[in-house]
Amino acid sequence: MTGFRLETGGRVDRGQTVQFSFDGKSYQGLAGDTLASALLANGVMLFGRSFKYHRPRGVMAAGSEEPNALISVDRGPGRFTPNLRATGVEIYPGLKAVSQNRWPSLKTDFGAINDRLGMFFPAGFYNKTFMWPRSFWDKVYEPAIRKMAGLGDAPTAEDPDHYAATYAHCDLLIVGAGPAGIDAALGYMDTNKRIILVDEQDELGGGALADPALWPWLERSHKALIDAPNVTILTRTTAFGYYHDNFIGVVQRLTDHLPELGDAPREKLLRIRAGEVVLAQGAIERPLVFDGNDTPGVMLSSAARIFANRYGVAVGKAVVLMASHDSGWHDVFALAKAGVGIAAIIDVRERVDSALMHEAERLGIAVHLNHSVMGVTGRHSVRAVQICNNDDYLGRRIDCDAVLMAGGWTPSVHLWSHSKGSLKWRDDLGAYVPDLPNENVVCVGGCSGDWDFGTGAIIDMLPTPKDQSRIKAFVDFQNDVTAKDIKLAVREGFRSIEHIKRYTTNGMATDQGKTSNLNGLQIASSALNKPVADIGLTSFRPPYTPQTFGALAGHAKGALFQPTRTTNIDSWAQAHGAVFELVAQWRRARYFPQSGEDMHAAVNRECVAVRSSVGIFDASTLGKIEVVGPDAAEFLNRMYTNPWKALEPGRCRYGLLLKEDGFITDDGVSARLAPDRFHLTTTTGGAARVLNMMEDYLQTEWPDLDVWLTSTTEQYAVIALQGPNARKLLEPLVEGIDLSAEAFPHMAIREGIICGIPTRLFRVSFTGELGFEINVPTAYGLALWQRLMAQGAQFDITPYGTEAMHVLRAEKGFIIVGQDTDGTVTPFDAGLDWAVGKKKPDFVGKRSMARPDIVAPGRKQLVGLLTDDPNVVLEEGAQIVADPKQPVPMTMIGHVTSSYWSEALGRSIALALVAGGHEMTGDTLHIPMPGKTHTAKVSGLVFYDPEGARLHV
Amino acid sequence: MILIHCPYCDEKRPEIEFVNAGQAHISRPLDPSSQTDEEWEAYLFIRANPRGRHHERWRHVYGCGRFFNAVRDTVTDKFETTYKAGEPRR
Amino acid sequence: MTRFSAFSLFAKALSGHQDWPEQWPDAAPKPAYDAIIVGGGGHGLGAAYYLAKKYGITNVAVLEKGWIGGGNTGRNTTIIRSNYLYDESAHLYDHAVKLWDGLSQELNYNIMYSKRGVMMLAHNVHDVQSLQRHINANRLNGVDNEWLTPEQAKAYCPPLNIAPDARHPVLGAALQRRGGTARHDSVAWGYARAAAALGVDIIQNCAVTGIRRGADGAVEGVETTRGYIASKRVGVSAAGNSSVIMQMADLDFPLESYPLQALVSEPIKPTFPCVVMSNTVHAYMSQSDKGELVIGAGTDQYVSYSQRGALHIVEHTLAAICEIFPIYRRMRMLRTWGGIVDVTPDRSPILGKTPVKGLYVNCGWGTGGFKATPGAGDLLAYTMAKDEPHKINAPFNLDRFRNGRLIDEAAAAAVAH
Amino acid sequence: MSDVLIRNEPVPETQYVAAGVTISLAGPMQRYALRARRAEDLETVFQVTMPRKIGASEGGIACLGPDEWYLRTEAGATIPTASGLPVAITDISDRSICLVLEGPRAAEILMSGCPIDLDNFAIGRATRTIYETVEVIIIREAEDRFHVELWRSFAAWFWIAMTTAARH
Repeated sequence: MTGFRLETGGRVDRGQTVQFSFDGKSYQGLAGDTLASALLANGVMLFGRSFKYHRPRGVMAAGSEEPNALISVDRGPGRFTPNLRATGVEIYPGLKAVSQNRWPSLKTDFGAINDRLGMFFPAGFYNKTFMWPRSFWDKVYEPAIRKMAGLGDAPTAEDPDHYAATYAHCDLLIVGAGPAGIDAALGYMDTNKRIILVDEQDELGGGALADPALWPWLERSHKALIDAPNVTILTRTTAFGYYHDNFIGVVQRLTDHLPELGDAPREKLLRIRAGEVVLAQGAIERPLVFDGNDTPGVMLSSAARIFANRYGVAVGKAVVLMASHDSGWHDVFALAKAGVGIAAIIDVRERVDSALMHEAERLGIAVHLNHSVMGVTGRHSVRAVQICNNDDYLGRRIDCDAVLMAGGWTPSVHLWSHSKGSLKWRDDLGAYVPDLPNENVVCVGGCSGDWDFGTGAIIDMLPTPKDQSRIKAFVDFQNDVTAKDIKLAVREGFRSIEHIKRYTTNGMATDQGKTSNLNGLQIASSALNKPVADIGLTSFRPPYTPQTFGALAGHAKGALFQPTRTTNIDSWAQAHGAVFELVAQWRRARYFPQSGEDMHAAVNRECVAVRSSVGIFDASTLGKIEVVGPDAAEFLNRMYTNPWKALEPGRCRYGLLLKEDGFITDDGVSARLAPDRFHLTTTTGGAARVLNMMEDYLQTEWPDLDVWLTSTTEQYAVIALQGPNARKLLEPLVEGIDLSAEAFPHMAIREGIICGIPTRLFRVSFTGELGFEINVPTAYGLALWQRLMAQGAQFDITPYGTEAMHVLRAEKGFIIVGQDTDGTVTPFDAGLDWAVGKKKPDFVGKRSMARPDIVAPGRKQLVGLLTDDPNVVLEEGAQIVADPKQPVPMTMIGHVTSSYWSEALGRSIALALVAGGHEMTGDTLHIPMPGKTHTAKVSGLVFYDPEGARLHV
Repeated sequence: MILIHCPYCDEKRPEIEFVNAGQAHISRPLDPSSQTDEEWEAYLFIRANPRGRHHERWRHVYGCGRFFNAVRDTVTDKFETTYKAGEPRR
Repeated sequence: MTRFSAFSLFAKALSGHQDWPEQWPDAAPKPAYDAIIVGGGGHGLGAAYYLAKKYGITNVAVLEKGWIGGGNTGRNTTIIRSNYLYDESAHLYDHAVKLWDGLSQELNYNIMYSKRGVMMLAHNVHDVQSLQRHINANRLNGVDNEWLTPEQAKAYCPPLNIAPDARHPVLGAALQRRGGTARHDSVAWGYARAAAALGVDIIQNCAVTGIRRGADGAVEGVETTRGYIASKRVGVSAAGNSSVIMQMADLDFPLESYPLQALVSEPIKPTFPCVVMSNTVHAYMSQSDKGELVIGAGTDQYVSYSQRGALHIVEHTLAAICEIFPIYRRMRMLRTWGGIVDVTPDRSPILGKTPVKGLYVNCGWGTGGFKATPGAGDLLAYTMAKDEPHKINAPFNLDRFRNGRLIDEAAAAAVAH
Repeated sequence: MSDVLIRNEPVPETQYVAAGVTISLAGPMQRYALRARRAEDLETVFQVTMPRKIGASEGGIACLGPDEWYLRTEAGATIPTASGLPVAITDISDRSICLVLEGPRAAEILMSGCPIDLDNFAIGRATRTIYETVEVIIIREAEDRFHVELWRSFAAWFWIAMTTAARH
């Protein structure tokens, strides 16, 4: 054979060679190779370095349980992927793989000093030191520890790939397409069930792929399943988590194996709801625990068989088997047949099935029963093993270049356990197997403990004459957890298996204990001298194998991450240079800067325009609810703090909504259109919350009321025209509505036509100026806005944004719920007593306002604040104190909720919540800021046109 | 994502169509003003939070829009039953 | 207690680490104790330690139904900070942060408190107002917290995406430099070891099944799966299971328990220097000493004790993480898990006396309990020792739900208008 | 003066075509939320039979809840008033737009973010449900044609979601 590639055999395409590189060196493999099989074929044994001791490591397994051979793949900018298993990376022309956790190179790694000093780094060592001198922790110890941490390098650029996601439904989901899974699929193929069959490998077959005798059956079955219309086959697809009610998380890998990426998503998340689930995940072979069992070239015997029969690769030219289980013998016989040289079979058992002995004899393989490997010669690759007799420890050396471990099998019960199915311990298998299901699911084949691998002895570690406190016999290979670490944990009082796991980190590596948990349990069991079943088992958690963040995020990226809601007029604002702000899910124009204007200048100009002529504002985002039915007024009367029954059709009223705890949750102006019909408005952020709250009371507390709620937020585009010229601008555009002050007073609503479109026209004002809010069917919002802009040119109509709106309302002392209130403010605190119906026996939140602390003095109350220096605009959120001289921690009596420069007043204004504020008018308060303490006087809430003359024109 | 049987739609629908609305069968006192502070506290805040059989409310907000009641085991997360608002406690 | 130090480690190494003693003995219950702590998490073990260390009550048992530190202590994302808005909260959490500092030396157990800084992101105008309010309040309370511009935030945490066209652009951040992380298991083990050394019995696999009270209604002891244990002082620190224990004393509590999930990535070389939280996008993340990205996910919407969460919660969390830190889109999720968080109506804890004489409670920490571990332990110990709350935990009483003096940090963050 | 204003739609009015599916905006129509304790009252008002089973739809009226129906009819049609009966009739014509997904992949594309089993969703059936985080009403008009009603402000986002799913 050439290198380690066998002359014949395997499923690789010998006609198609593939060029790839590892650590910069170029290699040749065959189509169908994994990085592991291709490198082994090239005689490469050294793949990586372990986490803690930086020990040289090779390939231990052939599948997703591989703990050692972790590498990074670099596909160019943003496409660097660390910690991939060489056994799962399919090679393609140009594949660039690099090793990890070593410096300067894989062969000579300075980190390996940790291995020499290993005796000083037992489990939990970091708890015991790095404490003195104290200052060294932050500056010296921790930075050093962190430098050592981690395996692969972190990605440094944004991933250009995209990921897809979908929901899927089926009657039967089969996880694992080995013989058991395929048999299940064939069995149900002729029913009318919708079947999905998933397997993590690149082709169906599982264990059968390493058994040429089964290939004809495999081909036939594969074809039958492909032809079945009700069967969907998904390869390179991992079922990673089993959630409530047969909801399975699955990820399909679509492009990583392709030389050219194209436009396809890299991976796709399938969220599958299955009627019934068949788990056929197979079993994982268990390594044996002995000194040097991590030397490159020491691997699972089943893996060697897979490399030979599936990939046509010999893992060595003189191979030794160390077995405690029959299955290893069968593997070795298969290897011998495939042309791999076998140096010896060593079995820890005193006797084995005679058939095995005869076959070994027939193949001329030397057998050493009742023997164990006590040591391995070679650092970067195996050169020989020392074996010894288990009774007299007499030893001998056997030259070899690979050691196979056959320590028995562990059923893959991961998904079964995610689903909360129970497990039972089987002494004969030395493993946990599925017991009672918690969902509609069955386990078949290897993962149910049902296999024909033969029998074996269950041992914690191989007998050895060596001082066990001096040897390195690995249990968790990646995390460098040795048998003596587990014994140390037990010695130090860690008895629960969860404690042992956390103290030693056994089973916490990227393979999540697939090859280490059971050996760890056995060793703990002997150390504690308790049966394994009495120690418990660490819980299995999703994912079964690591899954890409991007795949779990799915489409939710960039523009699709979360919806940004936009109004019908948004495109105009965008085109006219608006600066936007995000409010709840909405995007709103904050201000419209003209050339050279900053926010301050733009907002001043917008405010002046509203006060002097007319401004136009997109208020479409305000929540709207249509309340209809004979009991509409009664319902609102129970929900809102103020009375509603007497409100006449055609009139509006400010409504204040509390939560049952008595604190303000929303407000808005609402109109009565007819005796049985109201048009409510809510805050932009509150719309959904308020509707849900009202539905809750309506459906569960007052189901007797004949009233129904419909969200009309998006039925209407709302344009606010505010300013002394608003009426003049509007008059010529409106039909069927008399806009005169007498016919259409402040806080009224009229229905009519504007520019040929039906409108609900409100005469309301959030600015203190003569104002209208025009509601039209949403699709006409933009066109109406453009008509108003054209028509308004004569008045220098000025679009204004949310910032100017905030200033204008603050000048009038109108609150903004969520800014001037914070979920702990009552109507009285906010100075809104006038909005509370004194005579009403009940409304939502009323009773809570009578609680002791709510009626107690000293509550924070909303007041106006005028800085002594009119040019100082306080910071919103600034804290207020009575005595600025006091030491820190200071007693804070309140904070600034709103603060602006008021161009109309030529000075700054602010609103603040201040303890006992309503009794402090005229008092001077202090606002200590870094560098300077500001002073301000408490004032009323209304700064501009207190008598409201400008409204009623 | 659990499946929830909506008693109005009479079918099992995925959890994200629903919002949980807290403990069931806590009805608002007919005359809150007559409540003592303790009684009012109990209505507002005190919850059974049982480990096991739990009466709770759900709203099929992205479906028929109805609030309804359910009995669910809080250890297994499995539903025992769901029933319409206003029906007696089960 | 064998003193831990580089020297003892070296000395023991020479003898192959054969003679390390148990870090704490696995005690069997005695018939009676001066004080019993129900719940062997960080809070409960801390309370036992401080009872013995500061308040002279050493005849103490900690009863844990499973293994110590196995609840939320061992399931959280280990974030430590104290930049809370209200005075009551700021004083409570800062009391804890002061104790975190130097805790390794006090316990002679390295709990790996890493002052990496906790950065909270502002994504809209309202967030900015809210964080500014926090910063100003913290400054006057003597709690460090400073404002960073987007550029400063990026300089402090390079993986952060501050592109102005992001769906949730970063408008700035509040940074508490003393904030950070600690090794959660070590906190439980360190307190257990130090408490045991002072005479405290750590009793595992001992579930409380009942609370026995005398004619006057006062606590006399607890029934457990390992028999009756007498004590006139019982402190309950049982997190998600608090309601269940309290009902044994016929007390209904203002609590609901929800599943909270968290997850870690595969370990990678150092890439993420601090802790970042975003309440608007609902994500928080740090990198552990081992190299894993540690990510907090959201809570499910329903009451559950299953310690099991839904996939869509994890999907939303990772979508958020990938938005704020796009370079991690190719990273891989290694492990997810769930805890049970007990949440009060105002999302602030309950720490103090109960209507039952001799029964004390520490619960309702929601998703934020780990950061308070030393403080909560100390204050529960104080309250049990003096039969009255310390002034720091006095506001976190049960009465507030009756009289309306709630401490609602979340409400203060308020809603977008 | 009554110059007629033109409508402004949130998504392209030209059809999007991908393998196995086309996505297009349905023309303007009138939409009404009809609510009543007793379907009979609405039948009196509208002089039609209201579908009784939640999810059923006939004659442009879909039953979405025990007391809720969703009426879709051509623009300009006259809608009766409650005439004193305890019913609620609310105009929501412009609240939503309707996207039409047509082709063998229509169901698959909706299921990219909609968790219900649209393969087992009878022709003529209508339901309110959710796509990712956005409320939608899905009506199966034919084996390979779905109508998706969603609120306008989400339409731009939803259009990208649909076309992205269709592209993959």
